[in-house]
Amino acid sequence: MLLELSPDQEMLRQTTARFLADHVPSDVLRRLRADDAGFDRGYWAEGAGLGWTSLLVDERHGGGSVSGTGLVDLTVIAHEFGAAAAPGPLVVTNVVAAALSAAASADSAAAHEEVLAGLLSGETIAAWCPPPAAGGTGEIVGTADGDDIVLTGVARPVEAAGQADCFLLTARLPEGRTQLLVPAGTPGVSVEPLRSVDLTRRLGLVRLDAARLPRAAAVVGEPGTADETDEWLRQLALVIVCAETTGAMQAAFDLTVRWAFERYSFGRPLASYQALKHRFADMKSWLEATHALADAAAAAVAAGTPDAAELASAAKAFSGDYGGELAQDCVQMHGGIGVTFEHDLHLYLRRITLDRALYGTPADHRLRVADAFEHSKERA
Amino acid sequence: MLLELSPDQEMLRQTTARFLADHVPSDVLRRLRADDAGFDRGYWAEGAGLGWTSLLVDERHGGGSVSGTGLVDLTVIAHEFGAAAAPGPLVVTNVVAAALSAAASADSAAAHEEVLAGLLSGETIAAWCPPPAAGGTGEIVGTADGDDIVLTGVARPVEAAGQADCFLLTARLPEGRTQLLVPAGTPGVSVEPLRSVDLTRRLGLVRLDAARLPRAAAVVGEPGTADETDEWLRQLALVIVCAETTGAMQAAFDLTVRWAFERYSFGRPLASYQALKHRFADMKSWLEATHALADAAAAAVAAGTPDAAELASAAKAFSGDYGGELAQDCVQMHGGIGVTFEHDLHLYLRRITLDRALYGTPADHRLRVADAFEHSKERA
Amino acid sequence: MTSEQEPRPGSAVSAAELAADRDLDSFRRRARAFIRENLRAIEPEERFGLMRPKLSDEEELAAVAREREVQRLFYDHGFAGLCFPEEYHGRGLTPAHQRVFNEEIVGYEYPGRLQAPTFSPCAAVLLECGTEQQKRRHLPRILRGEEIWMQFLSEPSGGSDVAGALTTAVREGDEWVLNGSKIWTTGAWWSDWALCLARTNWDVPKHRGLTVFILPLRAEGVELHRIEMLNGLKDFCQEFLTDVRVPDSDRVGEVDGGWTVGTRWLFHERMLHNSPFVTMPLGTGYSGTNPAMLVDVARAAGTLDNPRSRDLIGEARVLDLAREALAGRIATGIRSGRMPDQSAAIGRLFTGVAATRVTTIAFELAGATAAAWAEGDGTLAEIGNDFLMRQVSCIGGGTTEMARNVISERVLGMPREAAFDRDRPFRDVPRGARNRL
Amino acid sequence: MTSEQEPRPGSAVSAAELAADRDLDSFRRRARAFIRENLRAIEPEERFGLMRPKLSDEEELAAVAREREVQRLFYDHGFAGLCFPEEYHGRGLTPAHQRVFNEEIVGYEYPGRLQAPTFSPCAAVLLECGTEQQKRRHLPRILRGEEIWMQFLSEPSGGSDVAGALTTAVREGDEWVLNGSKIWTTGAWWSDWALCLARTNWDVPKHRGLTVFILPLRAEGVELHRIEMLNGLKDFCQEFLTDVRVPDSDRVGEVDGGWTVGTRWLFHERMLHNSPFVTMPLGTGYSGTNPAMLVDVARAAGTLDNPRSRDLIGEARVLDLAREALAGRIATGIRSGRMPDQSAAIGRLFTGVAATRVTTIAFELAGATAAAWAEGDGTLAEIGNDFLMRQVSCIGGGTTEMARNVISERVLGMPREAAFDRDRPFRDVPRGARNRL
Repeated sequence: MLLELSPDQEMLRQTTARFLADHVPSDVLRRLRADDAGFDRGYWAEGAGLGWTSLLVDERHGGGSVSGTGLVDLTVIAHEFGAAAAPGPLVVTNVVAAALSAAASADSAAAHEEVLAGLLSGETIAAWCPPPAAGGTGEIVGTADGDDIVLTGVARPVEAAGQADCFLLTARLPEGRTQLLVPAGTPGVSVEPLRSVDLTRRLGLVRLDAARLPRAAAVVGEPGTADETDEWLRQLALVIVCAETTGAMQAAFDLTVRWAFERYSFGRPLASYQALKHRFADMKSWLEATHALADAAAAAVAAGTPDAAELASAAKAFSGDYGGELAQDCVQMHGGIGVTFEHDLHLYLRRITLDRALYGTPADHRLRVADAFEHSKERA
Repeated sequence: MLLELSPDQEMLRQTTARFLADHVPSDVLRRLRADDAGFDRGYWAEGAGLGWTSLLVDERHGGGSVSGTGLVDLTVIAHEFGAAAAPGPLVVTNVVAAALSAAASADSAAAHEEVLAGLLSGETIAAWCPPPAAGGTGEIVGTADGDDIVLTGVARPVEAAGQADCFLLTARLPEGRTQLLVPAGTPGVSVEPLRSVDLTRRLGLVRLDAARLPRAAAVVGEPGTADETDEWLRQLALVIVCAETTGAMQAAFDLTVRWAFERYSFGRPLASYQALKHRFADMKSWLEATHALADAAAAAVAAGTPDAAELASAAKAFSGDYGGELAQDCVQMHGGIGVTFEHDLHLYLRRITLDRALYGTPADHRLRVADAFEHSKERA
Repeated sequence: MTSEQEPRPGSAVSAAELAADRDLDSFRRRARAFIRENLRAIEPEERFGLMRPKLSDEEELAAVAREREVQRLFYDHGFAGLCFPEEYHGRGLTPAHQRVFNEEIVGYEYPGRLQAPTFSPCAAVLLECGTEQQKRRHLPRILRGEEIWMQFLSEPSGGSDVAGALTTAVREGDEWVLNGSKIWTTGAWWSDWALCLARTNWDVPKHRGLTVFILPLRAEGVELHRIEMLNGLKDFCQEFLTDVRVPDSDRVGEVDGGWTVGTRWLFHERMLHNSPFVTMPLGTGYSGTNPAMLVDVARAAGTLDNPRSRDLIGEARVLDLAREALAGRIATGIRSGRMPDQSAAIGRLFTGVAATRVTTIAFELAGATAAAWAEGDGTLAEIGNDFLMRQVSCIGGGTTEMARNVISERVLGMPREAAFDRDRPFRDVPRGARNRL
Repeated sequence: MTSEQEPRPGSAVSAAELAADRDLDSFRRRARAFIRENLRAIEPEERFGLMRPKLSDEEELAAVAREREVQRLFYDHGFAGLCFPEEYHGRGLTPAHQRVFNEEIVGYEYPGRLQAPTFSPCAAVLLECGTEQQKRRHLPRILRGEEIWMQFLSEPSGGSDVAGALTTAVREGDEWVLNGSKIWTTGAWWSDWALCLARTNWDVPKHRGLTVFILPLRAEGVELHRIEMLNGLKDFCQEFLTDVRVPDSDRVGEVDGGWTVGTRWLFHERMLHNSPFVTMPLGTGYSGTNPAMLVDVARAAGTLDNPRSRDLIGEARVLDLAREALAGRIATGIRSGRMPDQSAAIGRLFTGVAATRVTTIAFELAGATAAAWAEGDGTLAEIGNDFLMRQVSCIGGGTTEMARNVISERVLGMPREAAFDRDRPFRDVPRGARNRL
């Protein structure tokens, strides 16, 4: 997270942090593992009132940022989500809201204003089905049948698939890859739940089995242009996820530093052992580097600079690998207590581990970085 | 190296260790960087008298082991070579001697007994040109012309190429891949020196440009059977190199432990700092694991067990990677002095670094291990 | 009950056969025949002990019961306690015999739950430090699978500092009254006895005020709580001791001399995988991911032919071969005296670090599916949870940090860490906010 | 000589132009024009400073001469000492100006040998701690490229313990007599002056008996020895001081108050890459392998399309981007006070570790050729020697171990290491066999 927030950003951060501390403290999170949805819709609607879903939406459609750069504002919220291991479909609703807002601004899909309004109010949950280029697997093919489109295929993993009222997905249509908004209740659409390492975040496999829907209502944006939009949405998702991972890393680190001061062994606090001190120093360097890279990626994606894709992938690769190592080092510092269900540490470890896998693993993103790097080097 | 040597092995070890300490102490090694050969032929002949080249040679041909397992005896010498960063073509002369001895035993190449005798006395230097499967690059093709064979191709890197009186190489002949002994003076044979990270060990590229030699004198072993022999020689080379790396690791480690006790910082010996103590503990675990794996590989290759190839590759991969890390950690413990030319540490770092690259890098050998492992798993 | 009335070891076998066991080859033949006839062959997958919640409580209890049966079979056929003295119903054979048996049992069921900590460290400690009466009472029963023991060593306050025990024993006449809490006992809920380290003197430095007791797990005042791990595993327990009364005859070693016992205790704990008292198929005793699984994982992920996958698989296999070779070297070295006893910590360190790396490699190979999987994902399922549990390999059985201390200080002889609990009465040692009971 | 007689900064430019420099945009335009007109554009390969012996002594001296020229050009055009006060012939501008200049100079030659340690820490220390006379005498000359400074800090006995200096200064009237040895001065053989930390009192704890002096490198009694590194590099020097006499007017700070100066000295040393006093193209100041080279290495090795190679290249590039982003974050944080000054150690640690990793990746990608190469192997040549020198990134400019100490103790506030040299007279501090002079 940025070292210096504007007063408005700081207020946004504090409001969200307090709300999460009040509504989803760690004992609530532990109970939510048994909850089918992993979160309460009332909680989500209240959070939406705090701005959780409006920052990537144009003011004309009811959204708005606090700093002028909504994506950076959103990273502040995502950071607090990570720091609280908070439940809720933050990434996917914001990605869908961004897509619908952009499409509505282009005047091509006024039909989705109602969904967009629902996302803003928190009453509607939308799930984004990441295409393979964004770390999803499976492909969806659509055929035209009169005024309808008939979709077949699968997408996984999809965050909040079982809770979503509608899905934003990309299908290969005769006119090219096109984004579509698919109501969850559409006949032929089904969701198979996946198991995950996270306690509260639910994922699913979305299956479309000759699901038929009216073209006019379904298409988002210009047909055949999904490649470009997908890339933009992918970068948005990466930025939000990286901010969340950073928050979870920060919380795990802070928790473990406190432990090291308070826990005594052989008459001395753990924090006095040089071997552990040096590992804390390493962790601190990874943590600050993750903050820095995540912020650099957010700024680049928000500004649409040429290095945005490379920085977003670098941030995802770095936070995924070093986030995992940091969280595991925190476990090691705690000893056995750190892997018990009653301890809070695994809440962050889980979040970091799931985030690492979503929208491309570190290995996937290292390849993207290598491609981008080779390409930019050849051009230079 | 084995924890328990037989009295004969211990005497072999001590004799070699003392000889090396007397003849090639570190200031001599430093001076040898300017020596074209990297070693003195008189030194080599004296060493051969101590048994350096006879352990893989059958008694019938003038060789013999001290323990009944010559390869294991040879690892004792190789370990001392590593521990002294000693010069001399230990790997290649022994590989060639083993090949000639085996061939002579099979009664197919009595013509090479003179060369073998020269290797045993140390008066002859032979270089082995490892085929691509053993980490070499380049290929050699031979055509038949009457009673002659005409060879064209290159081999690199070849240890002691510039110093060798003859080369053992594998050429693709019409009747299949065949091992040949090629005198260095043969017209059409030339050596281009390579630069290397080692101070005393010289490598070269051997080029054969329509080099013509009489078939009867050249062929080693049964024509067309080189694949099998190459694999055996490859394993021998790996075992010797791993033992040498282990010796160099041991010497670098011992040197650095002593330094840690003697060097004071902030009024305390380095050895009293927990962060450093823990790194010494890690190093010790890598060092002992390298000893263990190198010994396991030597025993397996000597016995020709089915896991010999996998163990030899595992030992090479492990000693290459962890040897490098150990040596670099030793440098770090020393600080700037550890990378000066006047210090001894780089002698071991160099030897480990060169050994790591010869006869297959760790990455090459991990692939071999993966192949062997998958294969053995599928059979199970 | 005296040992006279008890069943004799090897009663199912002729005296001549037992006598022939001295010869290793003949012992091997007899062991092989026994194993093939009596024990169930297991699948390769069962051999590696990933720390996953695999069994229901009922299944777990059934498994324990079967293991007690198998141990009894060992006893009746003269394969229990090969290196225990005959006077305690062991066989009085050599470590080489145990090694032969461990070689032969590879691929077959074995009573794994009864080996550690029952045979080592508990039985080993009893044998070394127990009274004659204690040995005659417990060792034969342990050898027959009738007693499963726990070690009451770690405490919630203690972490790596086992000698900093806060559990207190106060003498009342011929009895001792114990109060406190112990933790990280694996399977205490189906076990019988415990070896318990307690503080009997708070007015001396910590190592000089400890005493060891024998404790029945079902004694009054022992309250047992099963700890849930993050992956749902409930193998570990915590015990709360409230006025538990133990007769002085169940004391092991001298009053306040518990650390003399404790030193041997920790030695036997570290020697586990090389102990002559432990039956364990050769090459097991490693709780990490089986490298053999990695080939299946990469295949399921569709990347088995990718050079990066093969590099990772090769790396894991190399680590596994190194771990195995190193264990052999250390065992040989300690046996011959060429390496100090404390060298066992080298193997512990290497194994812990290698296991976390192999677990991470499995996680890498599984790709995104590691973190979110469908029931039908086969070998890819649960790998994410293995990753969450990864550090257990570097924590359980003494942390890798403690191993590094031991290696640097006891093996390499480097100066010991400053400790603020060495030369002052234990009650004055700083304990910090998190070390209260 | 007084500053009145000296050439004025910016003499080649009109006063109006200089005045317009306050505005950042206008400054940027002027800087860009100056740079394109006067400086040589460099190849991307030249931008990364691999520690290889590239130049002969003659070439090195020519390069130093050219850098002095360039620095003088800076001075004459008003680009030298942007953040130094005008009274010492600096420009009195802001750190933002230095940053703009550092952005604009990317891709062009710059006087790199004159920046560290001359501008930071030496000139920065003089500015903060020097007398008015010292500042007026030296700072303008430094800004004009006439004086190149060294730091006489490390000693052969000292390692990371710079305050444990054994070099002694004894007062004789108005002079000080220095004896001892300093080491790791880069390029002392073509330099002019040194800032020297010396012990003036052996009877107080070490930090309280130090004093800082200004020393001409060509003074009588200074014997200079060039150290050969394992790869043949002879940039570093060691100096032997024998009865070197320095007037008391060349003392910096109080007698025995050298550690007050030393603390700022070390701060400026760590701030190097973020210092407002240093001209350095943005993104340089990193002595490791250039990740851009890796693509060429993999291509030359024939494995550019191998997924494992691409994974390694991606890893290196990610580390490099992280290093850059982190440097920016730390600079911002320290500037705004959100991070303590000591946070510079975080960047130092990360950079060192990342650099060794990137060097190792180059070595991996080069395969067997890394260790034995032909003259014609192009980019694959010498990579083995880079690997041998790998740790320099974690040693030079303060080891990563010291950085870890600083981060844990000064940034995270963890308890400091026990030191046996803190509260006793320095002459009684244990020094060990290897710390004698």
